[in-house]
Amino acid sequence: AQEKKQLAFVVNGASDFWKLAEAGVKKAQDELPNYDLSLKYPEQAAAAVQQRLMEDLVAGGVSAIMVSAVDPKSSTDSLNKIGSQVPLFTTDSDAPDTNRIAYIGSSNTDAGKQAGEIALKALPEGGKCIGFVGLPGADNARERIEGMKSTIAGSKVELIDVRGDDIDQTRAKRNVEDALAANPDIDCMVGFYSYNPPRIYEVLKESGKLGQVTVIAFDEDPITLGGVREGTIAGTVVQDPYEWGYQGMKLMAKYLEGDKSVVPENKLIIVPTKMIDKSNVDAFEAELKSRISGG
Amino acid sequence: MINRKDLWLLILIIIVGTVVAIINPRFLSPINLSNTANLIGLFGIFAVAQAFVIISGGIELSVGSIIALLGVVFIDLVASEAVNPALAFVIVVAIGCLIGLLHGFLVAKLGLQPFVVTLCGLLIYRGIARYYTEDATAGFPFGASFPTLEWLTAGRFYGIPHSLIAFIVITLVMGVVLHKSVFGRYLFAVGKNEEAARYSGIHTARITIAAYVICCGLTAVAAVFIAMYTRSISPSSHGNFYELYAIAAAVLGGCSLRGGEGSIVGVVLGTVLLQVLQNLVNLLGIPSSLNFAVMGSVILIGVLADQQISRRAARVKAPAG
Amino acid sequence: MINRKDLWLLILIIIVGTVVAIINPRFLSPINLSNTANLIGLFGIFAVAQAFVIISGGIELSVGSIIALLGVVFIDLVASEAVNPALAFVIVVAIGCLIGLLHGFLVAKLGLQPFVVTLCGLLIYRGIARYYTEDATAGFPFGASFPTLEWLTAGRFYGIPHSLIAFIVITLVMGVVLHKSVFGRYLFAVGKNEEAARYSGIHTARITIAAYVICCGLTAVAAVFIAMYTRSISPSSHGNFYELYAIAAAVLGGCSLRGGEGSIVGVVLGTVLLQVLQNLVNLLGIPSSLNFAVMGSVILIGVLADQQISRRAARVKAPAG
Amino acid sequence: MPEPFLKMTGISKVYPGIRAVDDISLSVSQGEVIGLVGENGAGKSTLMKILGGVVAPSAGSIELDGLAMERLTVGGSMRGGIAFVHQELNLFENLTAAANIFIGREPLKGGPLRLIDEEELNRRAEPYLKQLGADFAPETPVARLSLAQMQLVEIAKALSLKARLVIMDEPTSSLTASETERLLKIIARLKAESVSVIFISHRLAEIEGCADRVVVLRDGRRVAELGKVEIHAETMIRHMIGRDLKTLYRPPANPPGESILELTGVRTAYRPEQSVSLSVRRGEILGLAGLVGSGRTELARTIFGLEPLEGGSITIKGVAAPIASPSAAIARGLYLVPEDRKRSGLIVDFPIRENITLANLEAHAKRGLIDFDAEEKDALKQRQRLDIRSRGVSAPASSLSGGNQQKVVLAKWLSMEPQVLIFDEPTRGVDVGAKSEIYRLMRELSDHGVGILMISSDMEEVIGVSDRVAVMHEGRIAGFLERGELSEQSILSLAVGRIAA
Ligand SMILES: Nc1ncnc2c1ncn2[C@@H]1O[C@H](COP(=O)(O)OP(=O)(O)OP(=O)(O)O)[C@@H](O)[C@H]1O
Ligand SMILES: Nc1ncnc2c1ncn2[C@@H]1O[C@H](COP(=O)(O)OP(=O)(O)OP(=O)(O)O)[C@@H](O)[C@H]1O
Ligand SMILES: [Mg+2]
Ligand SMILES: [Mg+2]
Repeated sequence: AQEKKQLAFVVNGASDFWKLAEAGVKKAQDELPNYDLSLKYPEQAAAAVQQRLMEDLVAGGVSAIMVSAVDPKSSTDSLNKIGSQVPLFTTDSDAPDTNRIAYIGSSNTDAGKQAGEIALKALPEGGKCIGFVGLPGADNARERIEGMKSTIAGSKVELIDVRGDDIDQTRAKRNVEDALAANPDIDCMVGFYSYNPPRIYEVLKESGKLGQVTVIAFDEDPITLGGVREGTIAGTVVQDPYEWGYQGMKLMAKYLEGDKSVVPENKLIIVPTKMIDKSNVDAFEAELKSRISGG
Repeated sequence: MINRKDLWLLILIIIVGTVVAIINPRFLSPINLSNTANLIGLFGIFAVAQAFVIISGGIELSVGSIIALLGVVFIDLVASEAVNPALAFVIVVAIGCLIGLLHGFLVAKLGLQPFVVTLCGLLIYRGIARYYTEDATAGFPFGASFPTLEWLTAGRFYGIPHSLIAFIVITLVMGVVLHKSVFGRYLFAVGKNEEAARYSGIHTARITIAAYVICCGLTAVAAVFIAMYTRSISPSSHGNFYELYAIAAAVLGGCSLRGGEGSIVGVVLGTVLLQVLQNLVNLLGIPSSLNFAVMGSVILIGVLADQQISRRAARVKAPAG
Repeated sequence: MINRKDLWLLILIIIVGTVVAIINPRFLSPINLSNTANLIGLFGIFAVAQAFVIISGGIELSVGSIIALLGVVFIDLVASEAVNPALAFVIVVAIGCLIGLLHGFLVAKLGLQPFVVTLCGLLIYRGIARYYTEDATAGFPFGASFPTLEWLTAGRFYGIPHSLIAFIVITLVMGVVLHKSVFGRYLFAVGKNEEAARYSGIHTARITIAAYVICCGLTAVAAVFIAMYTRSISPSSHGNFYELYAIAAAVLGGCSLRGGEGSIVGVVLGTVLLQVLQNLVNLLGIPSSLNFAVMGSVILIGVLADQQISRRAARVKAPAG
Repeated sequence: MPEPFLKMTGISKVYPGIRAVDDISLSVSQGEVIGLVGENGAGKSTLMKILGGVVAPSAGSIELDGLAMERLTVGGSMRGGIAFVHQELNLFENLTAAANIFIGREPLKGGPLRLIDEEELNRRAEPYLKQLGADFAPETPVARLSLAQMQLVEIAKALSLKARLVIMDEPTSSLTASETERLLKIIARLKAESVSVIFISHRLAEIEGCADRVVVLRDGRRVAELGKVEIHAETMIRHMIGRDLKTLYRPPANPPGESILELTGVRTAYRPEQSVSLSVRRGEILGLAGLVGSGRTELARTIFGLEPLEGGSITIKGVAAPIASPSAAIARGLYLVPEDRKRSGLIVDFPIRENITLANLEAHAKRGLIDFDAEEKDALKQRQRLDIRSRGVSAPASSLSGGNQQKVVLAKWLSMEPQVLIFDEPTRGVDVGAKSEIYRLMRELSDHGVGILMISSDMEEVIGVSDRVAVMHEGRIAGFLERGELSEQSILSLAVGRIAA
């Protein structure tokens, strides 16, 4: 097995989100029998840990790496270092200033804008929103928040505060409880990380406010999708990591085989984000299921 | 029963509470009090558990990892509906006790340092939890409902969360065990001076092991309550740093990490203070990035003031005596 | 100079290294060795720092937060080009020493428990770092280049990373300080029996404070190297759990958390073992979710084996003695 | 007598609830040896700690070389030429003997680097250990030394200070006759070199042997000063306890009964190549004498189940008893009063009450819960029975004087029903009054049929108290001596390895 070329998909930390990418990678593996594809989690979501992981992969003889950099903006040099040794692709969040071959992924700013659209639609009278997120300073959170703010700017919908929880679910839930206690008349809640909407959903349910407060979600947690179907969550914005994994792996293989034409002029392969609401949630969930079960 | 140190902690809590209530009267709203009480219950159970090990002269660093691992196991058992929730609860607590037995054995019989044993536990149990779930979040599917289980663990009785009730019951029982029972006395003796305890015919190893079993067993109970609170567990982050909460609560409450000192009342008050601080950050709209800083500062100020007051008290008392 | 415990650790490292090299010969490739050496340098500096506090009978839990805070400060100072990197380095190390001074003062003069003081430090410094950056990642802007600084901190000399060279120099100096100097002798004395040290006319408070100053000062040095390695710092996660690494390395290397015991050689070997283990998980393609579990298991097995061997040795030696 | 260089005037020290030192004045002149005696808790150590700068006085003044001050600091005291052998050991177990002796005064090399010159350190330490007759090298880690050997290190440390006043607070409490002899010679030499000594001991013969004058304390007050010619044990005792002490030692009421503890070929982990056989009879006090390090403590620990039995057998009341742990020993009615009370005998931070009931707590409990009233009552009873000087039984044991602490350890066992009692240095640091109390208690117990094995390094005690003596030498029994054959000479010749004729 050692003779097969190895392709690695390095993610930025352990989360369910990457389970879908893993399914995509698996699918690609079926179609690429001459390669060894793997998806690697750094044991912590820290730039240093991820960098170490990539260095070890290169030392271990990997042929190409696709990475969701923990911190693309300021990891230019370390990414360049990896990129100078093996072909490097970025995903999830781009690092345009590096020597990466191409970026394949979505735009968090666009996703935020879509969430803003959901909010405008669900709150025609306007209203006050409060957001919940794991790490408010992280790039993906910032871009989503900024995207949303840019859409609702000028309307009567307002994002008054965003509470962070350091990816601690207990605190995530407590934040929602406290927000509700401090602002009993809040109109809308936004969950920016995948686990935030379910926590919002539960607190609203327990306090009997489900349906009264508009919930806007990101990502495809089963509870989120359930809430969307039920109508208690106005809508959710989903990315498509499955395609990132699937298309990304195929792209890397082609590239290694010498086909440079797969990389477009601007080096960007954007997989658009989708708005899921009551109308299309069933179809989306069916697709998800079949992908995860490897169908 | 309440000693000077505990009294001071109580005063500190009242001061902090009053200040918060003045700035934002919603602090005293029933819903907020109920929410805070719920979290006091959740965190209090494993803080009391930690106190037992600390009094024995040890430390239990794997609390957060145990909460993650056992939470995952519990949700998995219940969600798959393979076993009845009551049985699942028993299984999880039994695993907790086994973990405690193992830690106690390594510390008391093989003579390893508690810090090392439980640090390894911290690493290993989280690793197992992550491997077991393949790093995926464990949770109940949408709409899954276990009414009795949910009512028992996350329900409220006239606004009093059941987690708080469980905590109070556990605290009362453990208070008697610690302060009134032969075992409790032996535990303090072992923590203070293990050699002298052995010379007095106390089975020191057994006492130490029992402390770890109690600690990990109660932590397992807390793991179930916490799992039912979040209803989903991402194994890589669930419970991270909870050991520090537990140790901070115990130490705030007068436990000495040198062993042999501490009281249940103190630990309870320590837990209350930490949760009130968390609540304060959210209610006063302090940036969440400052959450930790606020907590750290108040603990430090509290401990410092306590220290200074007790020094002065000792000085005033001396000539009079 | 090398004692039995250290020797055993060395053997363990060689065994683990050999096994890994057999399974994946790339373990011994120059690039991999060089990478691992680099990380040994980075982590070793603050592990050695930690040893000083542990030998004094204390503990320093704020290592990770100091690394985050000072890393942010350093990058900020340099990236804004307001100050020359050398000056920035001096400033950062001075802040580190001040932090150490504060911790030492609180512990030695005001009599607070080291665990409490440094736990509060852990919370507060991270909070400040996060507030200061508004939770945003601190990093150099694109194209920013500080050739001398980069060469000094992240460069390599015939494949030998400068961080390793810095680590070796620091280790040698600190080894002399700890094992050959009067200060080192007093440090061991204070750690073992503070009261007796006081009766012997040793300024115990000064020694304790010095231990914290050395610890935090060296940690500041490590913070700069680590910042230049990652070149970006997300203040909420940078350095998380590094205190546990440092303590694990020190304890693996024979430091006792009861104070008064430990050796520099041991701490160095402890650091090497931890880094080789990290490397192993990545090289052998072990699922990264198991990374922690592997590390925990090896530490536990290592400590256990050491314990058993030394027990047997003691029994064999007795009749001869 | 030359002018005193040190004067303490009106010194008092108040602890919560007690005046440990009450308006005491004391001056010290060059080259005099002052004996300081008094019951346990009379305030001797406290007064000396004030002199050593360890404790700050509540009132009074200290004048050193004409310079008056309110208190001394440790450093100030050392600079003033005062060396202190503390009653409780203050050594660093992680350092070598030599490092302990010169702690704080290491010979340096390397100029500004302030490195320790280890060779010089060991070279300097050697003569001090030698002159005390220590049988271990300066490089030996203190962790490996026995209590007596540690005490030698402590004394060597004080001697090496080259002070003009050496305070020795019960330096001989765990030394045997030969080391004590040597120490008394050293004191004589110090005196000849114009060094002053304050010597505290409960072995009044030692005081008789070396003191120029004796100061007697009682209840924190200075009650008498005896000149050279007045120094007799009886006089000192009279002033110490305020009455005459008739007899210290009492003969047994009945002849000894059957053997109750039988050791046959017992091998200890420390010296498995040697074996010990002896029997303790009902109603008898068997003394176990020997030199420092002869293995008596090790034997006691093995019998009590603290160390593995490497061979041989132990029978109690004729029944073979596999004793695997202290609790097994206790269950068989075999108790041990250890030699190091601070480390093994007491939990010093616990109240007196809890220390007394610790080994017998289950008897004061119902269904696992402690009956606090019964506990208090029993503790008060024991306190009265042994005359433990304390305010109630709630004070921590650490607040008691050494002798009273020892009584608390005894109280722990006497509240139960012993069959065999092993005493390891039962009167270490105990005043004559209490000593006579403890001997009376031992005799009372043995008259009630308890078998007693008494390890002691105090020759007077061995000869006075024992009905029979076994002498150990290097891990084996060198011989037995019947009551009639007991003399310092006969014991010593067995102890140094000369086989009994
Ligand atoms: N730290 C303390 N706190 C409270 N009381 C104390 C303390 N130290 C000593 N005492 C009390 O002071 C009194 C004098 O004690 P001290 O140790 O000086 O007696 P001593 O004469 O040395 O007795 P011994 O011969 O037993 O050593 C005792 O009653 C003791 O209980
Ligand atoms: N842990 C140990 N390691 C090495 N040697 C030891 C240890 N414990 C005791 N020894 C040695 O064993 C010998 C016997 O010690 P033990 O304490 O039994 O003697 P002893 O007759 O009771 O004398 P002492 O009067 O000192 O109590 C001593 O020489 C001591 O140095
Ligand atoms: Mg005394
Ligand atoms: Mg002995």
